[in-house]
Amino acid sequence: MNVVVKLFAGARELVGKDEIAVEIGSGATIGELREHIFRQHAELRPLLPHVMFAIETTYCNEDTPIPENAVVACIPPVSGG
Amino acid sequence: MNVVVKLFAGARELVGKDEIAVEIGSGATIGELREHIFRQHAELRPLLPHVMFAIETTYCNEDTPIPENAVVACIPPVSGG
Amino acid sequence: MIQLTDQPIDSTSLLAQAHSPDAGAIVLFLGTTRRLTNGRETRTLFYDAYEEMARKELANLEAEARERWALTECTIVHRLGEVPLGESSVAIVAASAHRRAAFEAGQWLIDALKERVPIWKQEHWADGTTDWVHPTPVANQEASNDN
Amino acid sequence: MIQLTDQPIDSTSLLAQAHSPDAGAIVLFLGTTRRLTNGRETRTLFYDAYEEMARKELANLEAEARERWALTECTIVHRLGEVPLGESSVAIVAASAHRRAAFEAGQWLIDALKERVPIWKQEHWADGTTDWVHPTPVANQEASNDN
Repeated sequence: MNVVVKLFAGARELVGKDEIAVEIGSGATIGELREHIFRQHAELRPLLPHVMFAIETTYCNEDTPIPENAVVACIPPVSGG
Repeated sequence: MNVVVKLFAGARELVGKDEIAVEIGSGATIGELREHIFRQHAELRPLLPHVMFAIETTYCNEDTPIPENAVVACIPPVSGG
Repeated sequence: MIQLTDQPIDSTSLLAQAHSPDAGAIVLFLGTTRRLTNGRETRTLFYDAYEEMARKELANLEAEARERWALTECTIVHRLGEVPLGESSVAIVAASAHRRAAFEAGQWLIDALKERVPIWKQEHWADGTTDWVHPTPVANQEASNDN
Repeated sequence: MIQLTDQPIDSTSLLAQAHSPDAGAIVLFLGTTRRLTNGRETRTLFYDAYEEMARKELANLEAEARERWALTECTIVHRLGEVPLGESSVAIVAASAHRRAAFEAGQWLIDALKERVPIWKQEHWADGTTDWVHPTPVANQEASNDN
Protein backbone atom coordinates (compact mmCIF):
# COMPACT_ATOMS: atom_id res chain seq x y z
CA MET A 1 0.00 0.00 0.00
CA ASN A 2 1.00 3.61 -0.46
CA VAL A 3 1.40 5.59 2.77
CA VAL A 4 1.56 9.39 2.68
CA VAL A 5 3.56 10.77 5.61
CA LYS A 6 3.12 14.43 6.67
CA LEU A 7 6.34 16.25 7.49
CA PHE A 8 6.83 19.21 9.86
CA ALA A 9 9.51 21.66 10.95
CA GLY A 10 13.04 20.30 10.60
CA ALA A 11 11.86 17.13 8.82
CA ARG A 12 10.04 19.19 6.20
CA GLU A 13 13.09 21.41 5.83
CA LEU A 14 15.46 18.45 5.36
CA VAL A 15 13.26 16.84 2.68
CA GLY A 16 12.07 20.10 1.12
CA LYS A 17 8.48 18.85 0.94
CA ASP A 18 5.30 18.83 3.13
CA GLU A 19 4.89 15.08 2.76
CA ILE A 20 6.48 11.95 1.33
CA ALA A 21 4.88 8.84 -0.15
CA VAL A 22 6.20 5.46 1.00
CA GLU A 23 5.32 2.15 -0.72
CA ILE A 24 5.04 -0.48 2.01
CA GLY A 25 3.45 -3.91 2.55
CA SER A 26 -0.20 -4.02 3.59
CA GLY A 27 -0.48 -4.11 7.39
CA ALA A 28 3.10 -2.90 7.90
CA THR A 29 3.95 -1.36 11.27
CA ILE A 30 5.28 2.08 12.19
CA GLY A 31 8.66 0.43 12.83
CA GLU A 32 8.73 -0.90 9.28
CA LEU A 33 7.71 2.52 7.97
CA ARG A 34 10.63 4.08 9.89
CA GLU A 35 13.03 1.58 8.26
CA HIS A 36 11.68 2.32 4.78
CA ILE A 37 12.08 6.04 5.32
CA PHE A 38 15.60 5.48 6.63
CA ARG A 39 16.54 3.65 3.43
CA GLN A 40 14.79 5.96 0.98
CA HIS A 41 15.49 9.39 2.58
CA ALA A 42 19.13 9.69 3.59
CA GLU A 43 18.55 13.40 4.31
CA LEU A 44 16.24 12.46 7.22
CA ARG A 45 18.69 10.05 8.89
CA PRO A 46 20.08 12.49 11.50
CA LEU A 47 16.58 13.34 12.77
CA LEU A 48 14.80 10.00 12.22
CA PRO A 49 15.92 8.23 15.44
CA HIS A 50 14.28 11.05 17.44
CA VAL A 51 10.93 11.38 15.64
CA MET A 52 7.60 10.00 16.82
CA PHE A 53 4.83 8.97 14.45
CA ALA A 54 1.12 9.69 14.74
CA ILE A 55 -1.75 7.91 13.05
CA GLU A 56 -4.94 9.98 12.74
CA THR A 57 -3.46 12.59 15.15
CA THR A 58 -2.64 10.01 17.85
CA TYR A 59 0.91 9.13 18.89
CA CYS A 60 1.67 5.47 18.26
CA ASN A 61 4.31 2.81 18.97
CA GLU A 62 6.77 1.01 16.71
CA ASP A 63 4.56 -2.08 16.56
CA THR A 64 1.32 -0.26 15.69
CA PRO A 65 0.06 -1.53 12.30
CA ILE A 66 -0.77 1.17 9.76
CA PRO A 67 -4.38 1.00 8.48
CA GLU A 68 -5.10 1.44 4.77
CA ASN A 69 -5.49 5.15 3.82
CA ALA A 70 -4.46 6.32 7.30
CA VAL A 71 -3.22 9.87 7.87
CA VAL A 72 0.34 9.33 9.13
CA ALA A 73 2.50 12.15 10.49
CA CYS A 74 6.19 12.32 11.32
CA ILE A 75 6.58 14.32 14.57
CA PRO A 76 10.11 15.60 15.24
CA PRO A 77 10.88 16.47 18.89
CA VAL A 78 8.47 19.26 19.79
CA SER A 79 9.55 22.71 20.96
CA GLY A 80 6.38 24.68 21.62
CA GLY A 81 5.84 26.88 24.64
CA MET B 1 9.07 54.33 81.32
CA ASN B 2 5.81 54.66 79.41
CA VAL B 3 5.53 52.44 76.32
CA VAL B 4 2.82 53.08 73.74
CA VAL B 5 1.84 49.88 71.92
CA LYS B 6 0.06 50.07 68.56
CA LEU B 7 -2.84 47.64 68.10
CA PHE B 8 -4.18 46.17 64.85
CA ALA B 9 -7.05 44.04 63.57
CA GLY B 10 -8.43 41.64 66.21
CA ALA B 11 -6.28 43.14 68.98
CA ARG B 12 -7.61 46.61 68.26
CA GLU B 13 -11.15 45.23 68.15
CA LEU B 14 -10.78 43.43 71.50
CA VAL B 15 -9.43 46.54 73.24
CA GLY B 16 -11.54 49.05 71.33
CA LYS B 17 -8.56 51.37 70.85
CA ASP B 18 -5.72 51.95 68.32
CA GLU B 19 -3.06 51.82 71.03
CA ILE B 20 -2.50 51.19 74.72
CA ALA B 21 -0.02 52.78 77.12
CA VAL B 22 1.96 50.46 79.42
CA GLU B 23 4.07 51.67 82.37
CA ILE B 24 7.11 49.43 82.59
CA GLY B 25 10.62 49.52 84.09
CA SER B 26 13.39 51.19 82.05
CA GLY B 27 15.15 48.62 79.83
CA ALA B 28 12.34 46.08 80.17
CA THR B 29 12.13 43.36 77.49
CA ILE B 30 9.35 42.43 75.10
CA GLY B 31 8.66 39.39 77.31
CA GLU B 32 8.08 41.66 80.29
CA LEU B 33 5.85 43.89 78.17
CA ARG B 34 3.79 40.84 77.20
CA GLU B 35 3.34 39.93 80.89
CA HIS B 36 2.26 43.48 81.78
CA ILE B 37 -0.29 43.51 78.97
CA PHE B 38 -1.54 40.07 80.09
CA ARG B 39 -2.20 41.38 83.61
CA GLN B 40 -3.67 44.76 82.60
CA HIS B 41 -5.77 43.77 79.56
CA ALA B 42 -7.79 40.65 80.26
CA GLU B 43 -9.67 41.19 76.97
CA LEU B 44 -6.42 40.49 75.03
CA ARG B 45 -5.63 37.20 76.81
CA PRO B 46 -7.08 34.83 74.16
CA LEU B 47 -4.99 36.45 71.40
CA LEU B 48 -1.86 37.42 73.34
CA PRO B 49 -0.04 34.05 73.22
CA HIS B 50 -0.15 34.22 69.41
CA VAL B 51 0.96 37.83 68.82
CA MET B 52 4.43 38.99 67.78
CA PHE B 53 5.87 42.36 68.72
CA ALA B 54 7.76 44.78 66.50
CA ILE B 55 10.06 47.61 67.56
CA GLU B 56 10.47 50.36 64.95
CA THR B 57 8.76 48.10 62.35
CA THR B 58 11.12 45.17 62.98
CA TYR B 59 9.96 41.85 64.47
CA CYS B 60 11.73 41.11 67.74
CA ASN B 61 12.21 38.35 70.33
CA GLU B 62 11.00 37.99 73.91
CA ASP B 63 14.39 39.03 75.27
CA THR B 64 14.80 42.17 73.14
CA PRO B 65 15.05 45.22 75.44
CA ILE B 66 12.70 48.08 74.60
CA PRO B 67 14.50 51.38 73.98
CA GLU B 68 13.17 54.62 75.46
CA ASN B 69 10.50 56.25 73.20
CA ALA B 70 10.48 53.26 70.82
CA VAL B 71 7.52 52.66 68.48
CA VAL B 72 6.22 49.27 69.62
CA ALA B 73 3.53 47.35 67.74
CA CYS B 74 1.48 44.31 68.67
CA ILE B 75 1.20 42.07 65.57
CA PRO B 76 -1.56 39.44 65.72
CA PRO B 77 -1.16 36.46 63.36
CA VAL B 78 -1.20 37.94 59.85
CA SER B 79 -3.72 37.01 57.16
CA GLY B 80 -2.84 39.06 54.09
CA GLY B 81 -2.76 37.64 50.59
CA MET C 1 8.37 47.06 42.81
CA ILE C 2 6.10 46.89 45.85
CA GLN C 3 2.89 48.77 46.47
CA LEU C 4 0.00 49.09 48.90
CA THR C 5 -3.11 50.56 47.33
CA ASP C 6 -6.79 51.15 48.09
CA GLN C 7 -7.63 50.96 44.39
CA PRO C 8 -8.44 47.88 42.25
CA ILE C 9 -5.23 46.15 41.11
CA ASP C 10 -4.42 46.74 37.43
CA SER C 11 -2.83 43.42 36.47
CA THR C 12 -2.63 44.45 32.81
CA SER C 13 -0.18 47.24 33.55
CA LEU C 14 1.81 45.00 35.95
CA LEU C 15 2.19 42.45 33.13
CA ALA C 16 3.11 45.14 30.63
CA GLN C 17 6.01 46.16 32.88
CA ALA C 18 7.22 42.54 33.04
CA HIS C 19 7.37 42.00 29.27
CA SER C 20 10.97 42.37 28.19
CA PRO C 21 13.38 40.77 25.70
CA ASP C 22 15.35 39.54 28.74
CA ALA C 23 12.41 37.60 30.17
CA GLY C 24 11.40 34.21 28.81
CA ALA C 25 8.80 33.40 31.45
CA ILE C 26 6.34 35.59 33.32
CA VAL C 27 4.27 34.23 36.22
CA LEU C 28 1.39 36.29 37.62
CA PHE C 29 -0.40 35.22 40.80
CA LEU C 30 -3.69 36.83 41.82
CA GLY C 31 -5.32 36.16 45.18
CA THR C 32 -9.03 36.88 44.87
CA THR C 33 -12.01 37.09 47.21
CA ARG C 34 -13.90 33.79 47.17
CA ARG C 35 -17.58 33.41 47.99
CA LEU C 36 -17.52 30.10 49.85
CA THR C 37 -15.27 28.94 52.71
CA ASN C 38 -16.20 25.50 54.02
CA GLY C 39 -19.77 26.12 52.93
CA ARG C 40 -20.00 29.50 54.67
CA GLU C 41 -20.76 32.50 52.48
CA THR C 42 -18.60 35.62 52.38
CA ARG C 43 -20.29 38.93 51.51
CA THR C 44 -17.04 40.87 51.20
CA LEU C 45 -13.53 41.17 52.67
CA PHE C 46 -11.72 44.14 54.21
CA TYR C 47 -7.93 44.34 54.57
CA ASP C 48 -6.03 46.38 57.14
CA ALA C 49 -2.27 46.82 57.46
CA TYR C 50 0.44 48.25 59.65
CA GLU C 51 1.33 50.16 56.52
CA GLU C 52 4.82 51.41 57.34
CA MET C 53 5.97 47.96 58.43
CA ALA C 54 4.10 46.13 55.66
CA ARG C 55 5.92 48.23 53.05
CA LYS C 56 9.24 47.38 54.69
CA GLU C 57 8.46 43.65 54.83
CA LEU C 58 7.28 43.62 51.20
CA ALA C 59 10.51 45.35 50.16
CA ASN C 60 12.46 42.71 52.12
CA LEU C 61 10.57 39.96 50.26
CA GLU C 62 11.38 41.54 46.89
CA ALA C 63 15.06 41.88 47.82
CA GLU C 64 15.26 38.29 49.09
CA ALA C 65 13.54 36.90 45.97
CA ARG C 66 15.88 38.85 43.69
CA GLU C 67 18.82 37.41 45.62
CA ARG C 68 17.56 33.82 45.39
CA TRP C 69 16.41 33.85 41.77
CA ALA C 70 17.61 35.70 38.65
CA LEU C 71 14.47 37.79 38.14
CA THR C 72 14.00 40.36 35.41
CA GLU C 73 10.91 41.65 37.25
CA CYS C 74 9.52 41.18 40.76
CA THR C 75 6.32 42.95 41.74
CA ILE C 76 4.11 42.65 44.80
CA VAL C 77 0.93 44.73 45.09
CA HIS C 78 -1.51 44.38 47.99
CA ARG C 79 -4.88 46.10 48.07
CA LEU C 80 -6.25 47.47 51.38
CA GLY C 81 -9.78 48.35 52.42
CA GLU C 82 -12.69 46.51 50.85
CA VAL C 83 -11.97 43.83 48.24
CA PRO C 84 -15.31 42.63 46.81
CA LEU C 85 -16.04 39.07 45.64
CA GLY C 86 -14.04 38.01 42.59
CA GLU C 87 -11.62 40.95 42.85
CA SER C 88 -7.90 40.67 43.68
CA SER C 89 -6.44 41.48 47.08
CA VAL C 90 -2.89 40.66 46.00
CA ALA C 91 -0.92 40.44 42.76
CA ILE C 92 2.56 39.00 42.39
CA VAL C 93 4.60 39.06 39.19
CA ALA C 94 7.85 37.13 38.84
CA ALA C 95 9.66 37.17 35.49
CA SER C 96 12.87 35.37 34.57
CA ALA C 97 14.77 33.97 31.61
CA HIS C 98 13.45 30.49 32.50
CA ARG C 99 10.11 29.32 33.85
CA ARG C 100 11.38 27.33 36.84
CA ALA C 101 12.71 30.47 38.56
CA ALA C 102 9.56 32.46 37.78
CA PHE C 103 7.25 29.78 39.21
CA GLU C 104 9.42 29.15 42.28
CA ALA C 105 9.78 32.84 43.08
CA GLY C 106 6.04 33.48 42.61
CA GLN C 107 5.09 30.67 44.97
CA TRP C 108 7.69 31.60 47.54
CA LEU C 109 6.62 35.26 47.50
CA ILE C 110 2.95 34.57 48.20
CA ASP C 111 3.80 31.96 50.86
CA ALA C 112 6.22 34.33 52.61
CA LEU C 113 3.82 37.27 52.34
CA LYS C 114 1.16 35.23 54.13
CA GLU C 115 3.62 34.41 56.93
CA ARG C 116 5.36 37.70 57.54
CA VAL C 117 3.70 40.82 56.21
CA PRO C 118 1.53 42.68 58.78
CA ILE C 119 -1.71 42.71 56.81
CA TRP C 120 -4.99 41.31 58.14
CA LYS C 121 -8.25 40.38 56.53
CA GLN C 122 -11.67 40.84 58.07
CA GLU C 123 -14.41 38.48 56.95
CA HIS C 124 -17.80 40.06 56.37
CA TRP C 125 -20.06 37.02 56.28
CA ALA C 126 -23.34 36.95 54.39
CA ASP C 127 -25.11 36.45 57.75
CA GLY C 128 -24.00 39.93 58.85
CA THR C 129 -21.26 38.93 61.31
CA THR C 130 -17.60 39.88 60.97
CA ASP C 131 -14.33 38.18 62.01
CA TRP C 132 -10.76 39.33 61.97
CA VAL C 133 -8.76 36.41 60.61
CA HIS C 134 -5.79 35.38 62.80
CA PRO C 135 -4.55 31.94 61.77
CA THR C 136 -3.03 30.02 64.67
CA PRO C 137 -1.32 26.60 64.56
CA VAL C 138 -4.46 24.93 65.90
CA ALA C 139 -6.94 26.77 63.67
CA ASN C 140 -7.64 25.33 60.25
CA GLN C 141 -6.44 27.97 57.82
CA GLU C 142 -9.07 26.87 55.34
CA ALA C 143 -11.65 28.06 57.82
CA SER C 144 -10.77 31.58 56.68
CA ASN C 145 -11.02 32.88 53.13
CA ASP C 146 -7.49 31.71 52.35
CA ASN C 147 -6.47 31.07 48.77
CA MET D 1 -10.53 26.63 26.85
CA ILE D 2 -7.79 25.95 24.33
CA GLN D 3 -6.83 28.02 21.32
CA LEU D 4 -4.27 28.28 18.52
CA THR D 5 -4.01 31.79 17.11
CA ASP D 6 -1.83 33.82 14.76
CA GLN D 7 -2.70 37.01 16.66
CA PRO D 8 -1.01 38.53 19.75
CA ILE D 9 -2.28 36.86 22.93
CA ASP D 10 -4.67 39.06 24.93
CA SER D 11 -3.80 38.05 28.49
CA THR D 12 -6.12 40.73 29.93
CA SER D 13 -9.20 39.03 28.52
CA LEU D 14 -7.94 35.58 29.55
CA LEU D 15 -7.59 36.87 33.13
CA ALA D 16 -11.00 38.52 33.03
CA GLN D 17 -12.55 35.15 32.20
CA ALA D 18 -10.78 33.56 35.18
CA HIS D 19 -12.04 36.05 37.78
CA SER D 20 -14.95 34.46 39.61
CA PRO D 21 -16.37 34.30 43.15
CA ASP D 22 -15.50 30.58 43.10
CA ALA D 23 -11.79 31.20 42.46
CA GLY D 24 -9.44 32.24 45.26
CA ALA D 25 -6.22 31.96 43.26
CA ILE D 26 -5.41 32.67 39.62
CA VAL D 27 -2.04 31.77 38.11
CA LEU D 28 -1.09 33.08 34.67
CA PHE D 29 2.02 31.82 32.89
CA LEU D 30 3.36 33.61 29.82
CA GLY D 31 6.20 32.18 27.74
CA THR D 32 7.86 35.04 25.88
CA THR D 33 10.51 35.43 23.18
CA ARG D 34 13.86 36.12 24.79
CA ARG D 35 16.72 37.97 23.11
CA LEU D 36 19.68 35.99 24.43
CA THR D 37 20.26 32.22 24.56
CA ASN D 38 23.70 31.28 25.91
CA GLY D 39 25.02 34.59 24.63
CA ARG D 40 23.59 34.12 21.13
CA GLU D 41 21.14 36.75 19.92
CA THR D 42 17.66 35.93 18.61
CA ARG D 43 16.13 38.28 16.06
CA THR D 44 12.69 36.68 16.16
CA LEU D 45 10.93 33.30 16.53
CA PHE D 46 8.45 31.50 14.29
CA TYR D 47 6.13 28.74 15.50
CA ASP D 48 4.64 26.00 13.34
CA ALA D 49 2.17 23.29 14.37
CA TYR D 50 0.43 20.16 13.19
CA GLU D 51 -2.68 22.14 14.00
CA GLU D 52 -5.33 19.43 14.03
CA MET D 53 -3.26 17.24 16.34
CA ALA D 54 -2.02 20.16 18.48
CA ARG D 55 -5.63 21.17 19.20
CA LYS D 56 -6.42 17.61 20.23
CA GLU D 57 -3.37 17.34 22.49
CA LEU D 58 -4.11 20.73 24.10
CA ALA D 59 -7.69 19.62 24.77
CA ASN D 60 -6.30 16.42 26.34
CA LEU D 61 -4.05 18.52 28.60
CA GLU D 62 -6.99 20.67 29.72
CA ALA D 63 -9.09 17.58 30.45
CA GLU D 64 -6.27 15.88 32.37
CA ALA D 65 -5.56 19.01 34.44
CA ARG D 66 -9.25 19.42 35.29
CA GLU D 67 -9.29 15.80 36.42
CA ARG D 68 -6.18 16.15 38.60
CA TRP D 69 -6.99 19.52 40.18
CA ALA D 70 -10.24 21.28 41.12
CA LEU D 71 -9.93 24.15 38.65
CA THR D 72 -12.51 26.89 38.16
CA GLU D 73 -10.72 27.87 34.93
CA CYS D 74 -8.12 26.22 32.71
CA THR D 75 -6.94 28.02 29.59
CA ILE D 76 -4.13 27.28 27.14
CA VAL D 77 -3.47 29.59 24.20
CA HIS D 78 -0.54 29.11 21.81
CA ARG D 79 0.40 31.65 19.18
CA LEU D 80 1.66 30.45 15.76
CA GLY D 81 3.67 32.25 13.09
CA GLU D 82 6.06 35.01 14.10
CA VAL D 83 6.35 35.90 17.80
CA PRO D 84 8.63 38.96 18.10
CA LEU D 85 11.01 39.65 21.02
CA GLY D 86 9.23 40.28 24.33
CA GLU D 87 5.87 38.98 23.06
CA SER D 88 4.12 35.85 24.30
CA SER D 89 4.08 32.57 22.40
CA VAL D 90 2.00 30.78 25.02
CA ALA D 91 -0.39 31.73 27.83
CA ILE D 92 -1.69 29.38 30.49
CA VAL D 93 -4.30 30.31 33.10
CA ALA D 94 -5.14 28.00 36.02
CA ALA D 95 -7.64 29.16 38.62
CA SER D 96 -8.76 27.33 41.74
CA ALA D 97 -10.20 27.91 45.20
CA HIS D 98 -6.68 27.53 46.64
CA ARG D 99 -3.28 28.61 45.34
CA ARG D 100 -1.50 25.27 45.58
CA ALA D 101 -3.73 23.70 42.92
CA ALA D 102 -3.46 26.75 40.65
CA PHE D 103 0.36 26.80 40.80
CA GLU D 104 0.70 23.03 40.40
CA ALA D 105 -1.69 22.89 37.45
CA GLY D 106 -0.02 25.87 35.75
CA GLN D 107 3.43 24.30 36.03
CA TRP D 108 2.25 20.88 34.97
CA LEU D 109 0.43 22.30 31.92
CA ILE D 110 3.44 24.16 30.53
CA ASP D 111 5.76 21.20 31.23
CA ALA D 112 3.38 18.75 29.54
CA LEU D 113 2.76 21.11 26.61
CA LYS D 114 6.50 21.24 25.96
CA GLU D 115 6.70 17.44 25.95
CA ARG D 116 3.66 16.42 23.94
CA VAL D 117 2.04 19.07 21.80
CA PRO D 118 3.17 19.03 18.13
CA ILE D 119 4.32 22.65 17.91
CA TRP D 120 7.83 23.65 16.83
CA LYS D 121 9.80 26.83 17.08
CA GLN D 122 12.22 28.13 14.48
CA GLU D 123 15.03 30.35 15.68
CA HIS D 124 15.82 33.33 13.49
CA TRP D 125 19.20 34.38 14.80
CA ALA D 126 20.51 37.93 14.60
CA ASP D 127 23.31 36.64 12.33
CA GLY D 128 20.72 35.75 9.66
CA THR D 129 20.73 31.95 10.09
CA THR D 130 17.69 29.90 11.10
CA ASP D 131 17.25 26.64 13.05
CA TRP D 132 14.26 24.46 13.73
CA VAL D 133 14.47 23.54 17.40
CA HIS D 134 14.24 19.79 18.07
CA PRO D 135 15.37 19.07 21.63
CA THR D 136 16.94 15.62 21.99
CA PRO D 137 18.16 13.93 25.18
CA VAL D 138 21.76 14.78 24.32
CA ALA D 139 21.13 18.39 23.29
CA ASN D 140 21.14 21.03 26.00
CA GLN D 141 17.61 22.44 25.97
CA GLU D 142 18.96 25.78 27.09
CA ALA D 143 20.76 25.96 23.77
CA SER D 144 17.36 26.82 22.28
CA ASN D 145 15.18 29.77 23.24
CA ASP D 146 13.47 27.73 25.94
CA ASN D 147 11.83 29.48 28.86
